[in-house]
Amino acid sequence: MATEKDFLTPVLPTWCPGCGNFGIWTALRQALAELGLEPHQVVMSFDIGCCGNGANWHQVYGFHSLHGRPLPIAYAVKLANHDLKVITISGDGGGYGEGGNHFIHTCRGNIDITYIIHNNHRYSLTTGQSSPTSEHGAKTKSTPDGLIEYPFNGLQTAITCGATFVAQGYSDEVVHLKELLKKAILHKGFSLVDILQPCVIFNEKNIREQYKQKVYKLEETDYQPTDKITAYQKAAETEKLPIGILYQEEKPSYESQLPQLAKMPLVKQEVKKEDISQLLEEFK
Amino acid sequence: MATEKDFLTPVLPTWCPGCGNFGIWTALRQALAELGLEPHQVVMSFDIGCCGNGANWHQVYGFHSLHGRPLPIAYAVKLANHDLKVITISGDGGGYGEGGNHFIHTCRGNIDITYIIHNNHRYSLTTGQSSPTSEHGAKTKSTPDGLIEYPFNGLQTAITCGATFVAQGYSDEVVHLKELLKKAILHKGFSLVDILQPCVIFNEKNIREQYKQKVYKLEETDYQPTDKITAYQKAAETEKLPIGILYQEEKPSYESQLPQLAKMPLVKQEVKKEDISQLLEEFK
Amino acid sequence: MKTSKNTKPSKIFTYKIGGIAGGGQQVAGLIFTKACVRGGLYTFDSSEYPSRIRGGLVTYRVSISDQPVNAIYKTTQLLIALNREAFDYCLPDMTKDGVILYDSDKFEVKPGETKGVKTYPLPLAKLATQAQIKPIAGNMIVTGACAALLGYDLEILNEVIKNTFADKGQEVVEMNITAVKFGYQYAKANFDVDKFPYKLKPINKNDQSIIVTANDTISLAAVACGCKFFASYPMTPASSVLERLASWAHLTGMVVKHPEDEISAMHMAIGAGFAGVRSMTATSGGGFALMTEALALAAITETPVVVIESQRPGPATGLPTWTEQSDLAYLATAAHGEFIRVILTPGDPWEAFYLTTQAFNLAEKWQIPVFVLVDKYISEGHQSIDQPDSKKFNIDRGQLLSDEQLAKLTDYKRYQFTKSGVSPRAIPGQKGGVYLANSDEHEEHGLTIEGFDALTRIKMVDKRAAKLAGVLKDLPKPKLYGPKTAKLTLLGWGSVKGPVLEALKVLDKVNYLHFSAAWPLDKAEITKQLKGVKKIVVIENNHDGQLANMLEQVGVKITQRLNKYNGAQFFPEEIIELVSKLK
Amino acid sequence: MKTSKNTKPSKIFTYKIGGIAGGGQQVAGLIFTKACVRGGLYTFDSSEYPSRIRGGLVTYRVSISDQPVNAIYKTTQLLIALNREAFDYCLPDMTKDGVILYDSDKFEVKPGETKGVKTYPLPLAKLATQAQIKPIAGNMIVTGACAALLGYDLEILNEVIKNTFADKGQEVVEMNITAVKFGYQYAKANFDVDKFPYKLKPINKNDQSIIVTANDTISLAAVACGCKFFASYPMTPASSVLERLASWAHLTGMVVKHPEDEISAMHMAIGAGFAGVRSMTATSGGGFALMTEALALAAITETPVVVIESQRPGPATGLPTWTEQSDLAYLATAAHGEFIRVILTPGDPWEAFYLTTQAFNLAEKWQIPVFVLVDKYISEGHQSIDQPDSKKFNIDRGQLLSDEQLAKLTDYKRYQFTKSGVSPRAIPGQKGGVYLANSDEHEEHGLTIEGFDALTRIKMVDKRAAKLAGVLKDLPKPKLYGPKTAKLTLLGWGSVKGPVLEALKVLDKVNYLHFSAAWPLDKAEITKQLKGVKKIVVIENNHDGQLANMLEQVGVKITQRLNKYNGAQFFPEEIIELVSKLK
Ligand SMILES: Cc1ncc(C[n+]2csc(CCOP(=O)(O)OP(=O)(O)O)c2C)c(N)n1
Ligand SMILES: Cc1ncc(C[n+]2csc(CCOP(=O)(O)OP(=O)(O)O)c2C)c(N)n1
Ligand code: SF4
Ligand code: SF4
Ligand SMILES: [Mg+2]
Ligand SMILES: [Mg+2]
Repeated sequence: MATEKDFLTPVLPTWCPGCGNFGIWTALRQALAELGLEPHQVVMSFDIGCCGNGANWHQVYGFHSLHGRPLPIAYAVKLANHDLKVITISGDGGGYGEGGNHFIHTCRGNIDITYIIHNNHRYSLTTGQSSPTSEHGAKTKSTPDGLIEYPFNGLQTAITCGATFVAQGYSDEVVHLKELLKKAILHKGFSLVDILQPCVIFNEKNIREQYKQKVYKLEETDYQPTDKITAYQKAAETEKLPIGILYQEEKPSYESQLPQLAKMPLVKQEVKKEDISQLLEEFK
Repeated sequence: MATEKDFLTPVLPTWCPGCGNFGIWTALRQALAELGLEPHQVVMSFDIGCCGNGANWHQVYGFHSLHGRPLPIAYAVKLANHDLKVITISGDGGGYGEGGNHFIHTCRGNIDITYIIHNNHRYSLTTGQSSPTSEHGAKTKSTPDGLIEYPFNGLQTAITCGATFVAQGYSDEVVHLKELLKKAILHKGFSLVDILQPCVIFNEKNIREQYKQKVYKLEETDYQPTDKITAYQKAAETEKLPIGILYQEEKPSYESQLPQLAKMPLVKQEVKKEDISQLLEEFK
Repeated sequence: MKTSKNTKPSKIFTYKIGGIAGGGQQVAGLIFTKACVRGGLYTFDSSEYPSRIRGGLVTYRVSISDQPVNAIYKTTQLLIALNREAFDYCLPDMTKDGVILYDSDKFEVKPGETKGVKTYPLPLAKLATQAQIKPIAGNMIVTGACAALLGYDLEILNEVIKNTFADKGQEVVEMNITAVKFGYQYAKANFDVDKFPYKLKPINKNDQSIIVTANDTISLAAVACGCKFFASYPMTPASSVLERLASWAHLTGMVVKHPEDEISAMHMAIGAGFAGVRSMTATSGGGFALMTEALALAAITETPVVVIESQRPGPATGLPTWTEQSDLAYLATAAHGEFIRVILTPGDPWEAFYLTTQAFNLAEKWQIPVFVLVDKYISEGHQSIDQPDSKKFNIDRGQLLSDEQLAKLTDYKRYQFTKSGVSPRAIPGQKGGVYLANSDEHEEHGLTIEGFDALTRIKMVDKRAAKLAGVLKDLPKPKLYGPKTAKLTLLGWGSVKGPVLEALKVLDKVNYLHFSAAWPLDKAEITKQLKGVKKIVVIENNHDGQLANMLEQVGVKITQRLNKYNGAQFFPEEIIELVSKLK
Repeated sequence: MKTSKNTKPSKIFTYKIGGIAGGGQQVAGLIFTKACVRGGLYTFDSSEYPSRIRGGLVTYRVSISDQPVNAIYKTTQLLIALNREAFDYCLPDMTKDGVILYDSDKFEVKPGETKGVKTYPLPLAKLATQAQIKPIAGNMIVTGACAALLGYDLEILNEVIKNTFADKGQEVVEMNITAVKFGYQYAKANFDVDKFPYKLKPINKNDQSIIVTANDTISLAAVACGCKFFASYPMTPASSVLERLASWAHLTGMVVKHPEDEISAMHMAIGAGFAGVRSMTATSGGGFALMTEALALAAITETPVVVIESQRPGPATGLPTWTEQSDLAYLATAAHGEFIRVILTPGDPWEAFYLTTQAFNLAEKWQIPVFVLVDKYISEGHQSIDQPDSKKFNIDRGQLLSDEQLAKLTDYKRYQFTKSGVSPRAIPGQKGGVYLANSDEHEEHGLTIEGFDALTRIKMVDKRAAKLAGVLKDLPKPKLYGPKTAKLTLLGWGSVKGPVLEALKVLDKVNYLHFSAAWPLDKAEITKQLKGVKKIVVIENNHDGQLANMLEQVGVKITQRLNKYNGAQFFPEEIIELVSKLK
């Protein structure tokens, strides 16, 4: 059986020392190993960003796609071969900004993909512009006079658009995050795990203290992730930051509703000349 | 003062007889006239679709843009000249499908635009494919085996993303709609008016009866459009369909927060050679 | 299929029906067309319609012959004008000895208006009441009247009606048959049918030919050669590919997805290609504009993908329901950075079938994006053709590693440097094949490199570019139609083929070099083919002369360019006239 | 500004510092550069860095001369290697009699490793402790040591330090001054400074020159010529335009918007242009791919818009922090349908300033989209230049109707057919000017037409195409540098200009024809300019030879192509070598 080390490539991470991405990386590798998966059984698609640079040190079938576009890649991979575990990595910029449209519409179909957002509230790889999740008033390179917009709430939007598993994680709570990711990956349907991820370069200097004070575990409360409206309200919290599953629901996944896939995955169907004579009748 | 007739061009509508778009058109022209606006004081940007074809019979400064893109056009027009009333027309396909990303992010900034969705739950101009608001299971040209996705809820999404005026209208309730549009246009900030619009070609044959039975006016209930969560829940109703303002909130609009615009609109500022000597100091 | 044999021109008969949208012209027209084909005749049709759902002028035109016909003709022998607008618009194309039937319940034709062309009134509303049929079947009265004029076999027509309306129930079938019969008898009784100089006779009973558009044959080809994934966002004139494939999905097992936008559609097609499934998307130029970024992604990750692009007149929304060939130059250099892509440019439904099967082979063999570039004229116009022959194409998936081959490798390099530029693929899920498909420039495993590693960058660019030599060898060569030597050679691509082939039937000492693959161009091959050619005339359905520009770049000396950009395709007659002046 | 005067080569001194990202090389380097410029010298710099935020190799290189310098040189006289990676990477460029300073607290240099190049250890951590400064100021110790080697004036250096760190407080300023002094003295005491053959002397006190990138001058130009709206989504190497303009917004009154994606950015720029405001967007090739559809929208609605595109090596994400000239062919035919666009291709920051002001004029005068196409090399490399002169550009807003003019018109036609192709504009808000900007093909008022109205379609295409003649007249002509007649003429566009101009200082009987506007090409003008030219060598920082291909299309016979596509720009030395072989 594969261990978390088997999910490592020879490449060393290029993330800054102390970057929150390390915690996510570790949690994910451990989750994959503990789920008994082998590297070749997993496809991960990656955004462009600091988060996406991770494509180089995840030993799985990887697709380092374009900024904002890893979700439709993952969607098709799952439809092409639903035997694979499919995971997508985006940043708050790529996932909610450039790729926002794919996000809201992928939620609607409940395709069995796990969508992980490395949410550092900034465009970090492009050196610190504001992102959709930046706080109102944020002074960033692209908004030196303060951001006018209010932040985009990915959790609430996912709930609204039909995601069946919606969770918040924190990159420094690695064990908690690992368990969360395992549940997300096991969930049959579209799962969003939006992870609070300190960026030691472009976030406020005391970002980790802030998170330490604010983050609490939903499992340690009597919260039940079963009601949409309750979850929606929970997802609005910013004074305190709940981590864990905010909402979960059983619903048929997209690919499970396609009779085309009932017998076997598309990719296992032999590519050969198909008889089209029945179709030709239509044109006579 | 201009009358509703002044908002007519010489072109006769090319909509099908009985199309719900006629009601919207009438209500809007009346609203503009009753607000005392002149055609040259109004800019409307239009999507591509049956709804967008209306660009040819609205006598205002019009911009018939691309499919899914009238919102960023409108955004910039408002920033360039905030003295203008700016209104955007989209379909459910263009507004929530192709243009979904602009929608969610335009809500966040509260720019003073009125966004009107001609929601006929279909891609009508392209002859009847499913749209983001089509019902689950809908058999359409692009989903003959039934649509797997669940419908996108524009009202809930707008509330979630920060729109400060969120309303549902019905194209056959012309007087009600006219009043609704007047309020939306007067609202200082981003207003969404999502209008149930029967398509006599691609909707179910009895669509008008369905709406007749389901639609009710919020003004005739004791509903107050002031609480987000209440509004969010109201927006989920599908058995009965509330029309009227679901949510309204006072918040500074985007353009009102730009000191650049405090003195006068950008377009009124003379285009001349500007002194850059102060900026040059930075490079010495 | 028998295309132009450059025999003496066979007789062509062109029939056009025009009226308000929703008036059933297209249905009536297609029924008549089918009846002709069932009788062993050949047809080519085309519709004109506005970008709206009801109202506005809609026309249907079909050219019919006892020989294969490759285009619609301008000159009309029989016109059915269902309203005044149609009458005015279509009148100029009437031949002197033709006939116009018009709905005299809708409008009157003033004496002298037709400059001698014979007209017969057909008071459709009244006749429908008389015949006791619903007004909607009025178009079948028209069809019956036409059959009478042309002397065409009612039996065959009734058979087609039975097939067409079978699923609407016996009552509808009977009403339509009644209508046809009524129209037939009315015409016999009231028109001077014998004087009408154009007659159509069934040649033989033909239940083999199909009446198809290029969109139809593209869809059929995708199914036939094992494409199992199709994602597409609707856009005229490409939408019918989505609709066909979706409607067949329960039979074919293809997964057909209509996603939120074209960006998603293209990335999905790429994602499925990466995952090892033959995949395709379809759109028009404006939709492709949104796919442009992803084209570069397919290129650098070397992922096979097939893109159907059906052109319409631009820029922007332009004339969305009309035709033009104005996206070739765009596709040839579309997207940032430099890479190989292939643009196949079929000229008719038949060619579209085979080139689509070839597109999948090229995409997989060379691990590149491949376009099939068509346009509204052939995407929506029908031609009667033989059924495609599954022996005439093959399936070549290129270099795919088996599980056994992978098991033997200790260090699998997905992007291994090779002479051909192609490196064997592993498919996600295969043990031992784990790799990174990377939009960043990468080394042989797919891992990101920086410019510090300049040598690898150069080698990777060279590797991808090296495919060109092999690709050129695999591409269909420009094909010469008409006499080997000629005074004047026409050059064209895509849908100009049909009208040009028709014109060649008349034009003496003129031949035509057809580019079934307009990109990349093979300078050596073209130079060889054009050796000794005196006059080179490039004919294109666009303003700029896009192929002409590209040919000049490879050194071709062009004598003349013929361009049409009014939203319609060329007519054979126009070509004959234009070329005659040049000879 | 004094660019190459083809005088005898002045002495060039090149200094390079390399180490781990975040090590402050760029800051230290730029301070030294500033000190040189303050002393009347001329500089050109460039950085190499990976697509990550910390770690990895980062280098800074500057070439310095007492004459204007237009490029960085490869041959390095002084190298500061802060780690082993930098040492290994930079060593090959060292000149024999140069010197390498290396951080001996980080790594050791083995004897013989440098093949004779002198090395001096600089144990930075230890020295910092000794000097009682924070390790972060270690780079200033380096700078001091360099000053000692070069014999450069410490006064000027200290002045620059004061300015640079002023806003960080007196303490930081003093620490850095201490560090410089310490490094200076350390070098004097421990290195054989007198033996170092390269010395830099201030010529005069210069507080007028600015040290700028093309992105800087583009931003300055936009402000200077009244651009009031800028929308842009960050993308290397274009991002600094967004950042500059945003940081100036409170001074300039420009509205600067960072929207959700590039699609939005481009539509916003178009929307503002429609509303009558000079507007601009900036992106790199991948971002522009998302704007492609909107380019066609600007064209058909005849809305002025300026697009800055800064290239990086593709395809797709490619090498995001490196340089290439590989988007020209793409932009020249980008988007569906056919229409005119202009591509201005400045070669340096100075040219970028004036061409940007011209871009706005061209966009408004001809009501078309205009690109300013640059690349990472000049977008991020600094050159010392004179301050731009506001007398050297003008503002031309083209045909805008006044309220009075509009009041006199009874039937305003926004898209009136005119000979020039340009129709006078009304601006939303103006009474009497109401019209429809329409992405559908339209008649003169902007109202949608269908293909049935073929004549209007043709006239509208012709109207838009008619602008070409006037546009060509307005474009900057290709400019000849070097001797009037030559044995060999180099042709190029954009950023190859700098290294070529440097090479011309050495190359005999070679001249250079620079295309400041690479599209559209003026065949007549080019033919005239190239008359009698014997050898035409097209030099481009790409693989395909994109300008070369375009020139072939207009009939230019190209003798040779020089292409570089490893992620770096050309060095003058490379050009000298390559061209010498060809002569
Ligand atoms: C189409 C396109 N636009 C812009 C970019 C430049 N870009 C690269 S990463 C990035 C943003 C990264 O932000 P985020 O997604 O939050 O990831 P992070 O770096 O913060 O992990 C941008 C704008 C790009 N690569 N492609
Ligand atoms: C980029 C692009 N993709 C696709 C199209 C084709 N298209 C035109 S209208 C339309 C959908 C219209 O649906 P909707 O927005 O709901 O408007 P409706 O016609 O229903 O009023 C589509 C897909 C297009 N014009 N541009
Ligand atoms: S810049 Fe921020 S997000 Fe990026 S690697 Fe560094 S710490 Fe992590
Ligand atoms: S198709 Fe539907 S939406 Fe379009 S004009 Fe007709 S009724 Fe209206
Ligand atoms: Mg981020
Ligand atoms: Mg709709």
